[in-house]
Amino acid sequence: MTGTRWRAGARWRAGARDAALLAPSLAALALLFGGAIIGAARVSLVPLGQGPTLEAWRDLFDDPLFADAVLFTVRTALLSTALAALVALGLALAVRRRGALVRILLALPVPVPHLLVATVAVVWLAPGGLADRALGGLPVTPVRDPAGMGIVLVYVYKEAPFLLLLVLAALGRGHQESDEAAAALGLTPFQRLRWVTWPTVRSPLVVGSIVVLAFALGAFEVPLAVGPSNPPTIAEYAREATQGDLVSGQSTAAAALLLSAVASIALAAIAVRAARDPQGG
Amino acid sequence: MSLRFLASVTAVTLVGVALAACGGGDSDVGTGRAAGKPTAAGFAPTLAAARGQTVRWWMYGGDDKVNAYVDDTVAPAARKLGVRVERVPVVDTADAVQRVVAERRAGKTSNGSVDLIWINGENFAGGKKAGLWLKSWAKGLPNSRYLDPKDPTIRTDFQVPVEGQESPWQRAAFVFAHDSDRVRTPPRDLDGLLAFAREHPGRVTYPAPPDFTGSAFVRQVVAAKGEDAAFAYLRELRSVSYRRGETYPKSEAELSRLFGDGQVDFAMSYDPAFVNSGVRKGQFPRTARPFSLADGSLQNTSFVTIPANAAHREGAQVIADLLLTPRLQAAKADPDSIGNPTVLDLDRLAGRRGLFAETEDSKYLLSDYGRTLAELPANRVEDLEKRWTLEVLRQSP
Amino acid sequence: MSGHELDCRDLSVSPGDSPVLRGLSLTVPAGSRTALVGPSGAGKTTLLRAISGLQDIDAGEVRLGGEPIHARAVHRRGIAVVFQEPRLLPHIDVQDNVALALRAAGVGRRERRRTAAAQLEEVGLGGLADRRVQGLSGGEQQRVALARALCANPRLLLLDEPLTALDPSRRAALRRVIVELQQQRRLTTVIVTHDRSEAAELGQRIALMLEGLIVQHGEPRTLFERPVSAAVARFFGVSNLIPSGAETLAIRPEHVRLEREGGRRGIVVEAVYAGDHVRVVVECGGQRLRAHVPPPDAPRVGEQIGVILPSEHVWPLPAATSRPEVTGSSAAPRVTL
Amino acid sequence: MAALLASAPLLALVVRAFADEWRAPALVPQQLGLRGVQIAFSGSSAEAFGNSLLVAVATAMVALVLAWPAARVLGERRLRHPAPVFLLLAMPLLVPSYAVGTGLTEWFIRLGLDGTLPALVAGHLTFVLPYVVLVLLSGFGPRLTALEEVARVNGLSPFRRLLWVTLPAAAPTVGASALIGFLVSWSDYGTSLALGGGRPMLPVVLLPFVGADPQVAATLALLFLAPAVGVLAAATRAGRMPL
Repeated sequence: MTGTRWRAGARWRAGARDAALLAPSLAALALLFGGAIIGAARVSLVPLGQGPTLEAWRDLFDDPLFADAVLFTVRTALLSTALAALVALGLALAVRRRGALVRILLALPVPVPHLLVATVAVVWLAPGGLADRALGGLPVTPVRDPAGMGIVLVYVYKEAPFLLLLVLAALGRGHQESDEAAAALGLTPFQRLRWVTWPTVRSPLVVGSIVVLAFALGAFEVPLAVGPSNPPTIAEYAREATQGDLVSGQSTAAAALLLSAVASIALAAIAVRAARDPQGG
Repeated sequence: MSLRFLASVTAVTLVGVALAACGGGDSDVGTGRAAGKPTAAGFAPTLAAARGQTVRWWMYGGDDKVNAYVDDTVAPAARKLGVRVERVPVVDTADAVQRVVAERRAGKTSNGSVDLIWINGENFAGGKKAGLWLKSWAKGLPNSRYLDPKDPTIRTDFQVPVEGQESPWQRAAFVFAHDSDRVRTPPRDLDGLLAFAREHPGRVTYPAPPDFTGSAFVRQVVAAKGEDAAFAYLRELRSVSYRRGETYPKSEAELSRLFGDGQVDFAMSYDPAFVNSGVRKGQFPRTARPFSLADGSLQNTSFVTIPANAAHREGAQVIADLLLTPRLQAAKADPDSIGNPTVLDLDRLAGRRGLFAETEDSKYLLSDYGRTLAELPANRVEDLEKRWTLEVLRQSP
Repeated sequence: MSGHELDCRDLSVSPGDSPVLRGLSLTVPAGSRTALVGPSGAGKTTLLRAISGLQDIDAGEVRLGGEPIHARAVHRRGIAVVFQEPRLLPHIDVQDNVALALRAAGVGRRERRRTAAAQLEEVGLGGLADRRVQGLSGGEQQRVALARALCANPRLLLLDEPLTALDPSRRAALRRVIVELQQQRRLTTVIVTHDRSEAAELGQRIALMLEGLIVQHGEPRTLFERPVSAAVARFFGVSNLIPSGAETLAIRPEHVRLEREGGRRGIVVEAVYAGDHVRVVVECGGQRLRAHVPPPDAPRVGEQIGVILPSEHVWPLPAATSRPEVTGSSAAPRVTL
Repeated sequence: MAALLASAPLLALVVRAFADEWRAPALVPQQLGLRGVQIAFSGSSAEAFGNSLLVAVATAMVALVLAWPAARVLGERRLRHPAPVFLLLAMPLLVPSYAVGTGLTEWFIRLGLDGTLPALVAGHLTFVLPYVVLVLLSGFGPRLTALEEVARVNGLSPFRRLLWVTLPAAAPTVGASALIGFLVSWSDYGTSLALGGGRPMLPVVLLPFVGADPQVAATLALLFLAPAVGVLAAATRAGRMPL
């Protein structure tokens, strides 16, 4: 009797201790992030010098350009993420037994800010850029391409190495052993890929892809540098709104950004559910 | 606030005009007609209060020559007056205005972090409407006596009365560029430009509004042809323009790069000296030349304004006044510097007119911009941009 | 179901540049069980990996049931391997792990489950089919790994120190399971171990591997009592190597008899109680001889005692062994009998 | 090959930085020169470099301290329902940084914090903290717990345990998470502009030149890459993957 009570007490104490350990970072995040969201919501609902109004939200939903922007943003973001994940997976399988040098070279784009990668993309791929000069003409022009190929290209170049690192990290832990065991049992390379490698990398790949997707949905630097002039991405739309009308523009921008944030979080929740274990196998 | 004011008033009554001589490093400041509206004595308290202040001047930061002018010419002159200038580079003037709006929203009515903004057009008009700017200060600047108060581009900004809420410092005129090696005679007017584009499909484009320059190009067409005719013209231009009008450069800088790399035949800018700086940056070929269209050129002035909550409003006024001194205006007009025409009225300069003598002649600068097209009212700008997006850009094939 | 003969000929393998197998040959008759023993670093695991195809070979050939298989991909060799660590897939449950090979072969789900359940029963894990792998103990996991290997219905079963990570009682139990199942199925099996007595229990035959070569392959008793070299003798615990003229005589310590009277007289210099026997060292004519005697009969240190070497247990090592670098480092006491 | 493909584009930046004139169709610059360097090092760039460095280092350090206990709990999988915690952690990563900057500015102005270094550190923390926690937690787990138990039974005080056992054992992940944190802060434009109140920060100084002046942009970009490349090179020398 006292034993169970003691155990319950111990469990409670351990829980309280864990909560205390989590508290500093979670409190800091809740404060900063929550404050930011509340602040953005306030901006969207209360334009400068006016009372609360839903005008900004109404404007947003009435604007055909915003609908274009949402479609375009979702399409490029999904495509970028899927391609980056595929490239990362392919590279991971190709270099998993290679040395540190190859890995470091492949990881090089990871610490490079997006803006710089976009700048470099312009230097190389724009009409009149280095590739154009070297080849005497490009078969396709990804920079400012109306389909957004330039955006996709930059994101794949930038994010595939990031996902590659996650995948390689997952493959480092006992994967080779499991793979050998499966091979010895008579699994073909393709079966091993499906039943051994894929389950190992699925969680980190999905979690990483969510981060990539969310970033691609919300960033404006890359579309600004290589995206088409129409349609804009959501973040670009927001930025342009703030450059238009001073008072209502900020509210419209905040509303657009909030909507994109909610969409990202919803997508992430769906993806995590699909991947089951967010902590990784 | 009131304390500081009291202190400066006391300083003035004690030392009187002697203080004006303190600013004597630059003899333009504080001298002048005692009888006119802006007087040295009237400005003396401001000068006194400005001493020791650091003015944070938020301005577009992508032009090295403008940056160098502020850092190497304005800042040393200001230092002699006891004022430090700190440039805050922004990508777009709207970023600076947003900052002021955020402070207003947060109820910060004094000690704001923006002291001075390089501004004009919609940004100024929007801020004026929202009451963001310090009122009536520009009229009191001693050097404003060199301005022509009847000049519409000085009196109004995109047809919005300035009312002393901003002070001019740069001239803007819409100018095109061509490579004289490639296109010997540039188009005469807008119709000529369209004809050229038809003859050379894919060689003409302009930045997409709401880029400042692209928006100005659209206004240039609207001012020359009337709104509906202008949009018919732009739709016609679309099908023969660069990449069949599917996409446009996002900024003037991008158009300049395309022009420099020979991808299109014309560049354009609201900065009359842009060919000069393009060649200097190595971005344009040395054979690049400016030209204007016979339909006329949009012209306006760009200003500096002081937010009502600026922490260093006196220092900011001193800088605004400094920018109007003939010496600094002349230095700015030098093609080796910004190469920007002065905002001052040369007829009012008397003896100092000679400062501007040698700046007239450069193959990279136009001496005449043709007929002046007045800027449209600021509140029409956003509507035009929106209409362009919907009718020209979005309807692309 | 019955196994095939494994035949390795002149295998040379150099994983990571330095040679580990140097022309090794080994034949395991169909349906038999060979325990592969040797000290750490001898190349036992490398040999298993070469046979299974996880390690490329530089030269030589591997035949299974007469067919050369060394050029085949790992999964086409019909070999199953149980590793030192269980290597189970963490994301699927126990029965799916067991039935992995069946799934690879395209066997239907129902059939897979049935076979896996039967196989789990055989390794003594009847009720655990639906459990997650992480919850199992080390011994249970290793049994699952064994069941998984058997489920593949291999032509050859390779076990790489499958018992090392287990405690003694689980070890014995799993050992019994392995032997029983092997006998039932007459599966050709190679079991790697570094423990000589475990090898004796597990293997119908033992192959001793030293420095990349099989130095002796035969029935356990032969290796224990009739070693072909001093090195083999030492590995199997023949601690008495007595030079005698041109040859060396070997006798196991448990065959050395100590008598209160008679025999060659010597002084007991060491007597250590080791549970089931007492290890006694007798100094005898300048030689040290080791004997294992039952605890009740153990002499005391300092006691004078007689040593008898029964001639039927004295084994003259063949002269001029093939591995001088092994025999050359002899530290055997010099005895003149 | 793929590795070369990944690194080659960046090398063009070096050439671009030292090309005073490089117009199409020339494959090599028409004229090399130091115009970019001169302009990049004039004005407030040096101050911006210092400010950015200071803020990034401070942010990474604060984030490490805050993240450490949380990463422990999560890394050792002590929670029965970790999903909500992970969701909260991930949220700032899922939201446009531009939105966070916009939303925070007003509060910081109200508190009178805007334009100060602590404000910048706090703003950057919104994005840096989640990254640091998520990277750091991979360093904790049974292996580290086992080592700490060894230290414990050997009578090391908690402080010495941390200093002699935990930190050295977790060093690679601590290093990696600090690096990630540093880089996220180092390259953040949105919050630096929104909360900086005009304080020069490197991304803010750099952005206007991107597009407008490729040479200056490339020069500043190289400056911008310097710490990242430095850390990567040091890690390579130490023979360890930092990421």
